[in-house]
Amino acid sequence: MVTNPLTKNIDMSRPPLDITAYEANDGYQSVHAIAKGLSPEDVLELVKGSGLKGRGGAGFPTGLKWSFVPRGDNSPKQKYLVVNADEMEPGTFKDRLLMEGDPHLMLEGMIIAAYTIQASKAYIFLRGEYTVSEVVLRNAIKEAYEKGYLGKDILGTGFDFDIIMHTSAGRYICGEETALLNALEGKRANPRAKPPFPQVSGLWGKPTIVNNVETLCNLPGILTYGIDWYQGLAKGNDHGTKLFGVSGKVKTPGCWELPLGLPIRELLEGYAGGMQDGLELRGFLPGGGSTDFMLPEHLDITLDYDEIAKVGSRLATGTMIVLDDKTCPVGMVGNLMKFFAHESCGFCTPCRDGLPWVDQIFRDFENGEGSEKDLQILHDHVTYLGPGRTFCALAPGATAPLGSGLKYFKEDFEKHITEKRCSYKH
Amino acid sequence: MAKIVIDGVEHEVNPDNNLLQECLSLGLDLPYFCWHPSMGSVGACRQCAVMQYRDADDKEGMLVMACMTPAADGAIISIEDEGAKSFRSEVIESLMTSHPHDCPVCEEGGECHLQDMTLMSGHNYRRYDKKKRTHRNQYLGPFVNHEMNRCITCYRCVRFYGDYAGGTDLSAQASHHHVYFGRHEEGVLESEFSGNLVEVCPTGVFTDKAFSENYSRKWDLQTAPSVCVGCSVGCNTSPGERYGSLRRTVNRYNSEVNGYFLCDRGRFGFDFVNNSDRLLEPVQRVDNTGELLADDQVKAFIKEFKADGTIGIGSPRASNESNFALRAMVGEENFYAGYSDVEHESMQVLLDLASDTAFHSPSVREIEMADAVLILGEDVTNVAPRIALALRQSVRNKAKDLADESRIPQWQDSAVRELAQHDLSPLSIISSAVSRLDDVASDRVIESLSVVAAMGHQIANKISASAPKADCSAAHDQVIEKIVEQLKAAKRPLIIAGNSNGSEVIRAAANIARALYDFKDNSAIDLCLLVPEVNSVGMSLMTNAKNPLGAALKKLHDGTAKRVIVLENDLYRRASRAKVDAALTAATKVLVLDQLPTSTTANADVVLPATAFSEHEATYINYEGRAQLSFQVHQCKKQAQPSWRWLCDAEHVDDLVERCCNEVPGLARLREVLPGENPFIAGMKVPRQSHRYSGRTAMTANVNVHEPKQREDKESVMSFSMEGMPAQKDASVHAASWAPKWNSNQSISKFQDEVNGELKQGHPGCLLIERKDSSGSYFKAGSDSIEPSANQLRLVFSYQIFGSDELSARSKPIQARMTDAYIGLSPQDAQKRDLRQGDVATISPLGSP
Amino acid sequence: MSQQVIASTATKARRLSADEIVEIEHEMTLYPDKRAVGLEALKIVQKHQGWVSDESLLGIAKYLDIPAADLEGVATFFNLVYRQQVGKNVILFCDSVSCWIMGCEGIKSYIKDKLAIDYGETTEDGDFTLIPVPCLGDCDKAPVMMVGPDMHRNLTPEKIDSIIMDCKTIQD
Amino acid sequence: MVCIRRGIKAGTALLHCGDGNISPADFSGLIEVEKSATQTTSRGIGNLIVSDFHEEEINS
Repeated sequence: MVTNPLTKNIDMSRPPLDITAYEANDGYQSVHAIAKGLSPEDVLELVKGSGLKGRGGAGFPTGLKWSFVPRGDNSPKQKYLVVNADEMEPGTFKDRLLMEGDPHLMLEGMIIAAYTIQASKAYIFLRGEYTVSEVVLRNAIKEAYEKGYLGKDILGTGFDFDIIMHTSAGRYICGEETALLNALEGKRANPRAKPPFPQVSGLWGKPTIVNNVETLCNLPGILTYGIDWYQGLAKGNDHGTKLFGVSGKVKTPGCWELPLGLPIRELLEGYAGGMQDGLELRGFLPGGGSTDFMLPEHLDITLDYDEIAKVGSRLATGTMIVLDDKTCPVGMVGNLMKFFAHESCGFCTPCRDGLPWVDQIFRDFENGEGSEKDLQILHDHVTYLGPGRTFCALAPGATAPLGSGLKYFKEDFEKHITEKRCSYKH
Repeated sequence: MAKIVIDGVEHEVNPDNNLLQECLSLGLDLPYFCWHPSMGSVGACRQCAVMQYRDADDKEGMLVMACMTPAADGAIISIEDEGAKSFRSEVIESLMTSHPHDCPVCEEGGECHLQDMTLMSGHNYRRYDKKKRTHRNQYLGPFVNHEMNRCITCYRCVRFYGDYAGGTDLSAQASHHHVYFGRHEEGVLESEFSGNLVEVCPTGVFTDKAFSENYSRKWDLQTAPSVCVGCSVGCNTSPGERYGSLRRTVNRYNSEVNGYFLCDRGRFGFDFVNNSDRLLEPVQRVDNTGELLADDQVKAFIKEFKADGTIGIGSPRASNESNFALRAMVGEENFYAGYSDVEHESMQVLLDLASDTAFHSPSVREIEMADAVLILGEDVTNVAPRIALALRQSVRNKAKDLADESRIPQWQDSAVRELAQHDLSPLSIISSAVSRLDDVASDRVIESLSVVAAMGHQIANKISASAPKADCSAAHDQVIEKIVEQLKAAKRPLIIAGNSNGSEVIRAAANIARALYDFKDNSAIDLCLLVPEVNSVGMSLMTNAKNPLGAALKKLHDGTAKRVIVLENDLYRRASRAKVDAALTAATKVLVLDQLPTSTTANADVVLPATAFSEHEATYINYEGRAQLSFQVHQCKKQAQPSWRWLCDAEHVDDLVERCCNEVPGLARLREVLPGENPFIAGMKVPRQSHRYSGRTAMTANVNVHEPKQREDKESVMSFSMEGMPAQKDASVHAASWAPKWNSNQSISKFQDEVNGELKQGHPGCLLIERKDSSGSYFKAGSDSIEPSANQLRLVFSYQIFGSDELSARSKPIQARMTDAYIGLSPQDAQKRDLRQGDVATISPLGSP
Repeated sequence: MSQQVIASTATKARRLSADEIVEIEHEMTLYPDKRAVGLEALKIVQKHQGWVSDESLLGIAKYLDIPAADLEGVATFFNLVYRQQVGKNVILFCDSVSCWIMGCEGIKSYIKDKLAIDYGETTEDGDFTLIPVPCLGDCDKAPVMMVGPDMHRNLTPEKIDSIIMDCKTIQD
Repeated sequence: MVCIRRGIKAGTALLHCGDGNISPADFSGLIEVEKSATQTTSRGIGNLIVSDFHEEEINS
């Protein structure tokens, strides 16, 4: 039985499979299954039953998310599916692999999602810099139209479905679901208040579902091989496989499809080959730039949404950034703060005016001008930018590395102040 | 009503509102920036954070933004909670990191909402010692300064200018902490409501440029409740005076009329009072040199006019008191209308319709409730600008219905706009040229005036067969059908017309409203009939229908009348030059009272200086028959007096109002707008100067070092001093909005019974005209007017917001925005006459003028 | 203060080229609202002209009949819309956390010295513009950068030399 | 001063009297318009803000 549904067709040494090769390996079986007689409600039950959680970072159950979309005659006729392919979380490089490696998998997933919520139109919100993904996806879409998987009355199901490619003009905040919708509408990508949720009033005020690339890529497997197969893949209580990545000074950084529930140690020392020679693991961000630091003592925790939450961090995107003992932790957190300050959309006060202050303090620390007063201001900002205080999750995301960095690398910050320099700079 | 607990105290609140609005309505001091009573919530500034508890024993609670949280029944919140207070203080600290702290040189100082909120949040010590971001400013025209460094990025300016007022040339640009608010390139802000940026911006980014040239702090301004004399809407204003010159005008809240906003003509049109040409002494013209007259000479001259053979010409821009004083002096039969004969004829139609039970003349607030609007032949943005701003809110009623269906609270501004997108309530405009409301119009028909009227009659007939038909081409059948359906389906349809181009269109509009009245089983239909000037309605109520201006000029010309008194009126704007010249030269004695020299004062024997709107107490009646009292703000220099004081010996304006109530049937209830029998609190008057007014004793030191005796104001309930019972102690008069901890105009919520509710003191005005005549019937459809031959053109008057109003056209800032007289032509007509854009042309009237 | 009317800086709108219009018209079929087409039009114009000049921006606003101020608000919000002239080859240099750990600071200073430009600047000969960009999503091959549409991975000073050499040869 | 606007119906002329010495009462119903000897005007119509301002295509 298939154990790597997401990457079974992916071999980056060659171009992705064309549609016929894709179909030969169980490709578009789920669409045929739908054509044989799966109603939108059936598919919704299947996805709910599978226990699939969103892979974008929030980890919200996909079936539940879809169920909020108003259905039936009195619901607005036009509904939209939007693919969040704006991968810009620092240290995250999983969606690129899926899109450039096997574009049809995502398209098949999109057809399933759109059919379930009866959305006749979908926009792929692709990162502007992913030029190769754009070419590959446009080609796959053309092939899908030619084979009748897209367009009018797909395989006689009476379901019309068109896909439109939109490349982002570059802004991290577009990864936030509602800011993405504003960007798609050609407006400044400020987030929107929730409620109302996009399922009620999304793209151009119509019911909309925004799903991450990897989430959609899980759907074909669920429909083709069934829930039992899907729930058999994982070891822990989360289901299905997931793309895990490791970047930083490890021997073999990369991205692999592994079952959820795998211990972190196996990912770091097994697949990533452990630390480069002469370097010790100092700490790591398990799920990209918006997650709390974890330490070597946490290596035996399993890669599972709930397990990692227990130690105060988040699995989020599942792409780990490794900090070795020869790299300055203050510099690393400072780099993230510069990123978050620059990528703030400027809508709400704490994030817009708070993060630049934090950023400037880190620059002073790096130039040996750090002070106790500034250190206290950093601590204040960890609570000041916390959840609920800002309009969206960007700044709270920034407080994850900031808060845990201040906690776990307290002595490094003190050394920067006392020695008036960064001791790591060789 | 819902019950919520705030800091342990239970309050009754309206669950349809958010927590911030309810807290303010309860008089609690909760700071905020991006929320605005008229523009709802967006949750950007995070200043109104409060702690919300799940239930009684939830001790920890969670920070929520009061403006984005419904005041749901059973909610438990705390404003004074330490966590909430420290967060609010940190928000201020964040905002101030890029702020220049230039309060001493910033013109917002003393009425700056940021100052107020900073003190209210308790943040006082600056820890920020890094680099501050700076911006370059833009030239934005004569009305508004631009100082972007003071910006706290609360988005209020673009939300007002773009979302609320429909302006298109101001936007938020750039991102993170470099967000910039400006035009895409330097130049004049195009919206007719750009002046409101000065009051909507909570800091000193947008400040009043006209005021900058002659600046004074808010607490040093002497002010009183006043009414704008720019047009017939009657917006309430608070003009500020210092050292004898009017410095600036700000909005004065009136729940029924202007709410929180003014148009730019109202805000900047007062400057004619300071015009150097102001007439300040009585002058006699002896072969075109002017000689000063002593008091006794003036009295003697006026006595001559008391004899028979004297006629008086009133003025639609003068107060009720002055018009009535002239009428009382010359007698009702000798008191003639001050507007053109065309306007006189249309005013008779308006007055009949005003007392007809089939219609209701909607206030500006009621206009905002219309869910289907039809405008016939009137360019509302230029004739009654504030009403155009209201129409931009009425077209959003569809969005509010959609929001209700999706259970999105109406105060959640962005969510409502996002849901509705471009789905607006229907607003149709049938007129002779493109107007400034076209961008929100669902249907737009451009036709000649006679066709506009014919289409109106056609619509009326389609709604109710009893309305007379009109023959008009089938080309418009489709749009007529659509408009008919929209009006029939609407819960509160609104028909708007005006008399800037005669009364044919008004008759058509009335027929449509009457047809709707029949169709909707006799519930009064909103019919808004616009007139151009501040007291057109007031004067028309005093003028005998048989006394148009033309009759007066004829009487002077053929000698049946020897002497004429012209009250604050330039007759050359009212009748043809030939007729006026003939009448004035024929008259043996011409007495003119006015504020500024006009072509009429040039032909007068004696010119008496009349005080301007801010220099006397007066009442005016707006388009809907609402009488409003305007208090005197400051003393006028030299010998200028209110016109009524020259013309009659009434001791006090209130006595004049009494006589007017008794003698003019239409104005019987005018006395209700006066401050009432015992307006004084503990016997004290209401001060025109704030309790921080400075320099009073040294003001005239350049004249005389001794402190002058405080000026007595025997007439009014207000005093020219700081002493007395200020407004916030429930005085009967509310002039400048100030409250402890609330120096900015946001203090208005302390004077309202609830946010957006009625003022606790002060009078929203009193509707004078009783509607008791239910015998009204349909007008006959007018015959098709004369067809122009080949090179003739049908004339339509285009009224401009900057320049068409006589007095505001003499105000410096307005003059910077005025255009020259122009003749608008279609490309084909221009080509036929080989005329290019900007050429100079001569226009000649056809037929007898 | 005298009536200070700054010589009208109203720049003239540029008439869009035929093929720009063809592409914009195509975008109109994909979006129900012309505001969304405005953002697409900015990217189309940049593809043809290399950047979005004031004249181009006004040209788009006029063609699509959307307020120029709003279009400016959108154009200046995003990283990849260039409102100032850029070189023939735009270097998008990733300086996010994974690349930082793998030593992108060194590569950046190498490029700075070699091309004598810093972030946001264009070389004298107009060939290269260096712009920082957030994480380019290729972190297992850090440090990375893009030159125009092409991605360059596992950067070393030597690789920088060859990349710059290749760009120069393509041009001459 | 002539202002050509696409949004005006052919056969109709729109008169704005401004603060010059043109009195609205001097005209009614029908008028004739001819090119006149060039007198200069002070402000011109630069301040006029209308959406249908007819920009002439300066052909030659």
